[in-house]
Order: sequence, then structure tokens, then C-alpha cells
Amino acid sequence: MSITTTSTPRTGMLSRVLRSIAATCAVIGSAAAMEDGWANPVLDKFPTATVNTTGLATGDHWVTVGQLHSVTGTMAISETGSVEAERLAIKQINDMGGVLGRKIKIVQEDGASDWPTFAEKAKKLLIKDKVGTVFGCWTSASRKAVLPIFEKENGMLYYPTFYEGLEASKNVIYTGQEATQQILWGLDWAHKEKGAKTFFLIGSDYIWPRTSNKIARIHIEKKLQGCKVVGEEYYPLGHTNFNSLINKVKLAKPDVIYSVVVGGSNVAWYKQLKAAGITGASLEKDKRLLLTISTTEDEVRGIGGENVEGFFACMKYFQSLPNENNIKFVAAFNEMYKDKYSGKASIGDVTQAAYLGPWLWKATVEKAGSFDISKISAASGGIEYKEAPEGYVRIHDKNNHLWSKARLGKMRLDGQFDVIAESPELIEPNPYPEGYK
Amino acid sequence: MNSFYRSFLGGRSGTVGLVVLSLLLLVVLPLSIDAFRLNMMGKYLSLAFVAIALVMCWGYGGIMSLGQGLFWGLGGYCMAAFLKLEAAANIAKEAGTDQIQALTTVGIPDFMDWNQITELPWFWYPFKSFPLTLALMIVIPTVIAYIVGVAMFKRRVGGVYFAIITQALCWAMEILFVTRQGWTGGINGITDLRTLLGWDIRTPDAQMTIYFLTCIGIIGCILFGRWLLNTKFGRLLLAVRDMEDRVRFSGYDVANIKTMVFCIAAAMSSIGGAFFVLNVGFMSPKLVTIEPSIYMVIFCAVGGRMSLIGAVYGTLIVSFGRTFFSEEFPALWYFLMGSVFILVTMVFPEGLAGAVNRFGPPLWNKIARLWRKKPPAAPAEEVKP
Amino acid sequence: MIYPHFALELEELTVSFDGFKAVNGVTLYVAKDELRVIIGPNGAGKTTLLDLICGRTKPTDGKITFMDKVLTRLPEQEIVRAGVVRKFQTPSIYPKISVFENLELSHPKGRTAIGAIFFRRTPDVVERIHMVAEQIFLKDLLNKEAEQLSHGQKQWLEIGMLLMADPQLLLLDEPVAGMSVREREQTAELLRSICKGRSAVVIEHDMKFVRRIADKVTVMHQGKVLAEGHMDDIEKDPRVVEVYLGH
Amino acid sequence: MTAKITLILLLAGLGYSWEEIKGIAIMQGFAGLNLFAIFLLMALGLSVIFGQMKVINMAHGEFMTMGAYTTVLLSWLCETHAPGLLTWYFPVAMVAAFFVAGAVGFLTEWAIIRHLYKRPLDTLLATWGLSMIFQEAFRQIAGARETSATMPEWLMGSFQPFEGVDIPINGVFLLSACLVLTGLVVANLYYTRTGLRVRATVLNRDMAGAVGINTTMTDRMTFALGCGIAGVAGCAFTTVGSISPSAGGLYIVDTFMVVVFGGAGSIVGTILAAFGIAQAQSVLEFFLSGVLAKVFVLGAVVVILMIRPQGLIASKIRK
Repeated sequence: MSITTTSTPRTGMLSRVLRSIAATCAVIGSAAAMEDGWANPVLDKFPTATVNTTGLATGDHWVTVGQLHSVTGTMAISETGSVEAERLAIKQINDMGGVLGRKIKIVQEDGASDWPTFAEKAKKLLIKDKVGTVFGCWTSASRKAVLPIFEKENGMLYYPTFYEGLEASKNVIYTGQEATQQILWGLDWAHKEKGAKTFFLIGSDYIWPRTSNKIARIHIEKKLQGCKVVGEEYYPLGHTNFNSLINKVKLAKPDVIYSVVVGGSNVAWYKQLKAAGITGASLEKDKRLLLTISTTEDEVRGIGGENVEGFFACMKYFQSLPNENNIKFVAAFNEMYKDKYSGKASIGDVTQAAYLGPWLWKATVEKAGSFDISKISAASGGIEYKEAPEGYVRIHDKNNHLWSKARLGKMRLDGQFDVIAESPELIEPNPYPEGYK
Repeated sequence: MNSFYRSFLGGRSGTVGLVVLSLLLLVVLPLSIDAFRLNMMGKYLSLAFVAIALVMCWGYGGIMSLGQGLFWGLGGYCMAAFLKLEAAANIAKEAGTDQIQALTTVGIPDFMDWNQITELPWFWYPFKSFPLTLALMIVIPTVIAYIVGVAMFKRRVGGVYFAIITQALCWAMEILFVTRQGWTGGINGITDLRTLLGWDIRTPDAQMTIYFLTCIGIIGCILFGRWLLNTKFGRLLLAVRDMEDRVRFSGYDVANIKTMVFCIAAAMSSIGGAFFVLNVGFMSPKLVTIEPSIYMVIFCAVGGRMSLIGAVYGTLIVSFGRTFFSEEFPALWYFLMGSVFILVTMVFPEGLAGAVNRFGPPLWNKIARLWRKKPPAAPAEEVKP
Repeated sequence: MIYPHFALELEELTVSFDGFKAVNGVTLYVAKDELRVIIGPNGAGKTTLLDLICGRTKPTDGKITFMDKVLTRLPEQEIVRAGVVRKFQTPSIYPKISVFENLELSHPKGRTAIGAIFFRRTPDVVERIHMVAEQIFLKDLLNKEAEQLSHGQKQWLEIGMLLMADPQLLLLDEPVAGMSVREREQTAELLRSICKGRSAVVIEHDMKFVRRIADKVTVMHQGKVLAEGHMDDIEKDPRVVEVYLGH
Repeated sequence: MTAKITLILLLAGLGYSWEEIKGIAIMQGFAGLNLFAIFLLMALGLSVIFGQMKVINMAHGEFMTMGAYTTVLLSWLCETHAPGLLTWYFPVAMVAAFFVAGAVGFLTEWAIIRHLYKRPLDTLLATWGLSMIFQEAFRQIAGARETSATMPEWLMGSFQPFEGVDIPINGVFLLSACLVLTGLVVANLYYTRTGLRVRATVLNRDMAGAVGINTTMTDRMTFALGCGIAGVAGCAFTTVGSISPSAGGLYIVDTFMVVVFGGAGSIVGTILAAFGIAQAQSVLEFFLSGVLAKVFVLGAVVVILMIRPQGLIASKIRK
């Protein structure tokens, strides 16, 4: 992966010396970087002096954006897809002529799966690199760590992950779904279509699973007729032994096993479920099901399709969506990373949401006619993106989340999902749901 | 005066080392690097408190704690709790902001509200008062260190066993902090801290001031460490490390001595944690766990486990290296750092300070010989306890 | 039998390691001001006996009394504070600090953790150190790092460290091991002089040395007391000759 | 909370038949055994290295990962080149994992460990550095993502001894692998000349050298053996969990706890400790939540170690 570095001037001898060492080494990497010979065809219409009034690192021919994900550490597994999707979108935008005639340069920073590092790098991107926007973060914790910095320094963050809600910052565009968008419709579906009455909620121990299960519990107990929660369990992140939990589930015999297990634990969880005789087929026989909101194509690749076949997931996007936008997107993704995945990339919900980020930013900048953060922030409401792989999306007028559909997929042996249901309308994002607190 | 010179400054070479460090921290760095990097330095320096504590505890006392992150984290959480309550109280005044929309109960930390806690838990109340927070910041880690120390040292748990048990404690603590998210902010930690007694700690000026405060704290800790290690207690520590039985058969209660240094190290680490929060603006359980604790030992080992000043250099070099390499060559970082640890333990068990002491004076003499006729240049950097 | 003037009383002392009785029912009385030497073949339990007295090993059975104080279950430092000090077989000194500091650390002032922090090097401490240093022939070497002393000097230093506390009972494990002939003579003299006014229990193999210093000799064999008495009588005891002294 | 109360109630027999409770009890008992097998597999290699040689090998987890990746590699080779072999590649993978991890362990001892025998705490630092290097190497070679080996059909699913009881086959496999391996290690240490040499070297290095034992080689082989066992453990783990470059780190503290709790140097102690911790955790997980179970077990182990620092099994000798 080549890392494009900008030549932001630095003071201080020590850092200058180090920078020059780094620059020498980076020459190899920057061969693949963008040429500066690009001429901006619309420079007359959008002179730099008017589109960039706040001293962002943006010139006549290029605009700098930041990318802040974990490339190393435990979260690298999950965040790789987002990094790749954002790069694909940026490449496509550049091929189309860039944003306001300016091609996008990326400054990539590694959050190293460590929240203070995220904060430090966010500061660097905003203060030192003066990037026009940042695409990044994955876990809630990393977002929470950088949020005050984005608000303080007035930066813009496009955040791709489905998450717990309870937040709506003017400095963040949330391209993934907040909890209610993902949970409520899926539970309704399980209740109406499958006749489910009892639910067992399982999660990794941190804020997103806990908040999601809390919303799910309230919805099940208050909104669904005659339904109840028969168990709620949390395990530490990275936990790999679920036999006791599986026994509890067996004893409670819930109609729906509602799983919000994340990360590496997933593999152990599904493997052990299968070993204990709980499979998609065996559940179906008893008219029961396993419904997850945390397992995407990305995870299934590590788990192995044979372990999850027949389970259900509620997402807004599946790689197998048959619409034209998506077919083009998947093909482009496979084309760009053909050396890495030889045409068999797994693209999950978050990866797609990350792909939306650069496009939404482009549309917003063009609407605002400026790269200035405040103007982008003001122009964000109502921005549409019609070519989204998931279909049509639009930024909410007030809370910076996306209107999007929810879909149900059934997992297949090959690691893909059969899309078996789809919410009829776009679901309104509601990060502060009334009645779910 | 003379005894002050000897016991606090550590004689001529000690004074030179301290002056060089102070100049570097208080003059050279602020003049040569920008505010962003300086803030990073402040963050690293807050880790150096632990490294200094480990010099006393591990280098001198021979007690290797792999759970020092626990105490560091407690200090951080105490400070963060205070700042968070202040932020929560102020948010009520900023009605109309985005945050206010999120809160059903104004005046308690936002993460509590997200977890349906509508009343401040009782153990959060002391953190409404700044003096009490400062006191608890020292008292809580010291008491925990005391309990652990008494329990283990009285039963003569030492060396490897102590290291592994402290590690387990640290881990248990992390799991607890993560799982009680309504009380502690869970894995997100305590974020979005804004003001300290009404002073906005996020402005560049404030960050600069905090950096200088951190430096002063570090120099204070070094002076304190110098003084302590120069007392009979300091020599007893060495004695305990090398000849525990002899100390015991000289009529000392070895367990008390070990507990004492462990408590001091805990309190000092805790102060570092508090400075970290001021520098960074949030606290996270990720910092309390095993990996950072091992890093802290490594800072100390790289700098020289017998050198208080070396520990500071060790922290700065390893942390800076980590940031630099992770910015420029993320993959290389692990290979490089792994090799450095192996190299340091195998070739330079005394760390940087040992290397400087070994190669410094001959080099200095050579330079002095070459430049005999010229006026003497700045003295070679000597790192001594 | 009651000897009220005895300093150290061991009664039916037994210690068992996984069933093996290293010291088995030893009863021993040492009078005030007496210098008792314990001899016996390897594995007889001599060192273990000293370990028991100084609290390093806790007995499975039996009782230890010193100056009417029961030491049996006390922690080591309490036993030391009761006036019983121990010298180990291999010199056990603090290698990285000077002879002076070695002696200073052994000074009974500032024995608590906090006391040690606020310990001041007062003139009486210095005077005491110089006095002891003179006694142990090290007064010219006070500033030397202890590690650099010769083997014999280290042994003396350790004895000196014991003396700092002005103890009532010295437990010495092979104090002349590894010493030159001249050093042995000096040490014998030293022991004689320091044992004035206090009791001592010494383990030794060098019979010539034993004869020079001992008031009374106890012979141990297989964890038990084989014989006890004056050197002249012991040397003639056929059992002792059999197991230890050789023919 | 509701879950907790429900569970207590249902165990009291409310609304559940005796058959069901019996079934759960059997399965839960097996879950405990399963965890025991995992702990023991992890700890066995470490018990040999830490217990016999007093070396703190923080890279132990990485040797496990190494064994796991060896398995993944073999499974991939079989899949792409000889799908017919997929049924029986697994036993081969176990042997391969042993030799790969063992060989790397051999080199590690030669390059690093032998210089640090006098400084056990320093081995901790050096091997931590080593584990960083290994992790990055895995990441470079195998990629950062989670992977898992393709399991042969016969290792998947469960069998039902009777109605309502599912015993996972991979669990049975894990348990038997663990028992066989433990048997082999014990036999090797206590009933062979090699084992005698190892024990002699541990007890008295100088004496062992004096009577003609090549102590250098013995140390090296012991370390390699410990690493090899870790490799086999890693291979066995692929049946229940996943592998990622940093997976080793997840196990290391648990592993040390088991060895220390059992009493360093005692294989029997390690077995007992693994059993005790596993059963406690498994039972607590069933009645409390997974998170609290972990905290309780860690706390209990720490407290017991404070009371009994020498571990469960320790020989009493003159110090």
C-alpha cells in the first residue's frame, strides 16, 4: 500500500532530519502517487481563494483528505475493508476529474487499534496536515476518542460503521446505520414472518452490543405483542469459549438467538454453535432462527460458510444485492484489488458504507461550492447519492445520518447472503429514539 | 547546601544530567517543535512517571510489576472523573448544543445517561471536589498497592510470580472497568473532557502550560527519587534486591520495605496517569491493561533500569520511535521495536544509561584531548541515577 | 533439670521435609557467654539447626527459647531484634555498596521502612561503624565496594555486620571457610574477642580451629545429637571417631 | 439480571423436566472438560519451559499461533492440490505443527534464551520483543484477517449419546488430543533417558554437566519440546476458534496463571490447576455472566496464590 505524503512544512530540526530520512524512503512509495501535472479545468469558476478560506491543505489542482483507520493491531482485520472501499471511491472520483476540478490526495494514518493513538493522529491530520475531511474510525471507542478533537478543531469525519446512536455531531457524517435503523425492522420481521416470541440476546461486552440489545429488549417487550426476552449475556471482546453460553441457550430454547458478537470471538462462537448441533438447518426444523446484526460477509470469510449456513443477518447492504449500482461497485472493487483477492473479495455492510463517504463528501462540496468545513457541514442535510451500491441514500436534514433501507439476508455456504426481505421504505435515522431510553 | 547538592542532585555528574534533561524539556523542545508535537511529548512524559517509578521499584528494589498500568490508570480515571463531572455540570449551561439533546438527565456524565443511570453513583461524589480528587488520586492507588504488597510480600511472593500476579490483577481491573460501563464509560472510557476548574484545557496555550507542568512534575519526581534513593532506604532497596535474606537477618521487615517502595511507585504512576488525562483529554481502559504495562517496563529497560533520568529518555525514545515509525513505516515498527527489546536485554541490560556511562566518558576524554586547546564544548550527556 | 542461666534452649526440636527428618528431636542448651561449636559430617543437620534457630525454617515440632523469650514462631526480623544474628556459609553481604554502607545498613537505627527514609548518619552511628571496622580489620577499606573485597575480608565484613546490632547470640556457619592460615588465626582471635559478653553457636569443620575457640562441642549425626562435651572428651568418643573424625 | 433469576429458577426444576436438566448437566460438564483441555494444552508447553527451565516465554502464544498457521497452510495446500487428502490431513498437520514450532523454538533458544538463563525477568522482556516480531511476521505472510483451517467432515458436528444431549465432536477430539499429548510429555519426562537428563539438568546443572550430560543440548531440546507442544496446541485450537496474527496474546495470561497456580515445575500441578480453573470458570459462566465469571476466576486465583504462593503442588525442601 503506497502512502502518499504531503509536503507540509515542519519546524524543528529533529523533525526535519527525520522527515528527510522518511522522504528518501518514501520515494519508492510515492512513485505510484498522483502526478502534479494535472490541470484544473474549472479553476476559473472555483478559484482556491474562494473555495478554501480557512487554510486547508488544498491548492489549485489538488485537495488533501485524511484516512484514519487501524492498519495494525486487532482492529486491522475489520478496518481493512473500509480502507480499501474509501480508496476505491477516491480513485473513481479522481478518474472522473476530482472534486471542484481538484484531485484528491490521501494522507493515511494508522490508529493502531489504540484509542489514544486515534486521538493523536486525528489531531495530526487536522492541525498539521490540515486535511479537507477525514474518512475513518470504525469502533465506537475510536470515534468517541476523536470526536472532541473534530468538534474543537472543526474538522469533518465520515464514519462508516453501524453503531449505537446517541450522537449527532455537526462534524460527523454517519454513513452507517444507527441502532434503531438496524434493529427494529429486523425484530418486526422475525416476529411477523417467523412468528418468533422468545428472544435470547447475546453480545460482546461494550457499548454498541449493550445499547443495541437494550433497544432490542425494549422493542421486544413493549412493541411486539406477547414477546419476551429469555436471556441476555455478554462476553469480553476476544473471548473464545462459548460452550457454557450455548448450553444456556439450549436450555432456554429461544425462538430467536439474537447475536451481537463481534470480532475474533465470532469465529469461535459460530464454530462452537455448529459443534453443539445448533445450525441454520436444525433451528429451521424447530421454526427457530439465529439473527445477527454484527456478522457481515467480511466476518463470514474468517468463520467459514459451513459454520453459518442458514443463519440470518439484518443489514442495509449485502454483496449479493442484485441492483445495477452494486454490480458495478463489486466489479470495480474486485478489479482494483485483483492482486489481493483474485476477484473474490468479500464486501460487507461497513465496507459499502465506507465507500459512500467520499461520494457524499464530493456531492456536499459541490453543493456548497467550497471545501470549508463550516460550509460543508451546513450543506450536508439533504445530500443524495443515487449511485450507492445499497440503492438510494440521503443525508438526514437534521442529524447527519443516512436514510437507508434495512434488509434481511440468509447466509449461504459460499459466504454470501441470499437477500430474502427488504424494508419497503427508507428508514429514518433516529439517533435519540424516544421511548427507547 | 552541600548535602542538598549531594542528595537531590546526585553530585556533579547527576547535576549535569539533570540540567541537560531540564534544558532539553523546558527550552530545546518547546523552541524546536510545534505545538502538536509538543503535546505528544507531554503525553509521553506522562508515561515517564511510571518509568521513573519502575526504576525505584524494579531497578533498585528488584520488584518487577507488570501491572503498573493499573495504578497509572487509576490516577487517570480519578482525574478524568473530576473533569467529566465538571464538563457535565457545564453542559447544562450550554443548552441548545448537540450534547444536550442526548441527555435525559442533565448534570451527570453522558455515558451514564446512555446506560440508564439517572443518579450519580455514590463513589462518584468525591470527584466533585478538586482537592478531594487530588487526594484520592494518591490514596486509592497507594491503598491498593499496600493491600497487594502486604498480601504478597508477607508471603514472600516475588520475582516472576509477583510479575504474573500483578499482570492478572491489571487484567481483572480492565475487565471490570469495561464491563461496568455505566460507572466507568466502558471500553470507550471517559471522553470529551473540556475544562479544569473553568480553564479550557484544549486550547494551545493551555496545552503548552500543561506540558510545562508535566515537565516540572517529571523533574520533581526525579529529584524526589534521587533523594529517596540516597537515603538509607535507597541502599536498603539495593540490599533487598541483591541479598534479601541478609536484610531480613539484619532485623528488617523486608515485606514492609518492598511494600513501601511499591506504594511509592504506585502513587507516582498515578500522578503520571492524571497528567496523561490533562494532556490528552480523555481516559480509556485500553491504557490500563497488560500491553501498556509491559511497555512501561520496556521504557524503563531501554532507558536503563538503574537510572531515573535514563527512564525519561527511554520513554521518550521508544514512544517517539513508535509514533514516527507507525506514521512512516507501520510494518517495520514491530520488527524494529521487537529487535530493540531483544538487543537491549541481551547486550545492554543497563539500557541507554549503562551504554552512556560505559562509552560516554572515554568518548568525552577523546574529544577533550582533540580540542584541548579550544574552549570546552557543552558537556557530554551523562545519564546517572 | 533447670538451668536458669542458660541463654538458648532448644527442646525436642524437629523439622521434617516431606517425611525426611533433617533435625530430629534435638535438645540443646547454650549458656550465657558460651561459645558452642557444632560439628558433624555433611548432611548431619547442622545448617538446618541454625536455620531453625534464626527462623529461616519453621520447625514441625519442638520449642526454641532465647533469654526467656519463645522464638519458635517469630518472623526472622523479630528474632534478630531479640538479639539473635546469623552468618551464612557463603559470605552474604551487599555487593554493590561500600563497606561503610554495608555496616551502616546493619545499624539497628531506622529499621522500619519509614525510619529508614528519615535515617540520619549521626556521629554515634559513624563512631560505631569505625569501631566495628577496626575490630574486623577493615578500617582502611571502609570506602571500598564490598564486591571487591577478598573472600576472607567478606567473611569478616559479614561478622562485622552482625556486630553492629550488638547481638546477644551469634550463629556462625563456617566462619573460616576459604580463609588462608593467617586469616584463620586472625578470625579465631576475632571470635574470641567478640564473644566476650555474648553467646555463640558456630559450625566448623576445621578441628584445629575448633579446638582454639570452643568452650563446648556438640556432635550431630543424622539429625540427632550424637555427643556433647569438651573437645578433649569428644575426640576420644568412639562413636564420634566412627562417624566423623575418622581414624 | 432477569436471565440470572430465570436460570436459577429453571434449575430448581420449574418448568423443566428432569431429562432436560440432566442433559444440560452432562453437556455443561463436558463444556468444563473442554475448557480444561484448552487450558491444559496451552499450559503444558509453558509448564515444561517455565517450570523446568524458569524461562518466562512471553512468545509462547506466538508459538501456538505458529502451529495454527501451519495447519491452515496444510489445509489450504490440500484444498488446492489434493482435495482427496482433506479428510485425513489433520493428524499430519499436528505433527507438522510440532516440528515447525519446535524447530523455531530450537533456534530461539540458541539465539536468545541461552544468554539469559541467569536473568529470568529479562527473558520476559526479550521474548516479548520476540512475540512482536513473530506477530508482524504472521501479519506480513498470512495477512491481518482472521483465517481458519477447513475442517475435515468427521471433525464437525456433534453426536448424540441419547436424546437431548449433544456432545461436540471437536470437543471430544480436543480432549483426547490433550490427554494423549499430556501422556506423551509425562512419559517422556519421567520414563525415558532424555527425560532423566532434563530433570537432572533442572535439579543441578553443574552436577549434570559433570556426569557427562550435555546440558546445553538438553536445555535446547527442552525449550524446543515446550514450543513444539505449543504448536500442537495451536493446531488443535483451529477446531474450535480462529487464528489471527495477534491471537496468541489472548491466551498468554491465562496460560501463565494456570502454570503458576499449579506450582512451577510440576506437571501434575499444571493438570490440576487447568482442571480447577476450567471447571470454576465453566460453572460460573453458567450461573453468572461470562464477564463476571472471568473476573471472579482471576480474583480467586490471585487470592489463592497470595495464600499459597508456591502453587497447588510444590515440593518442600530446605531453601
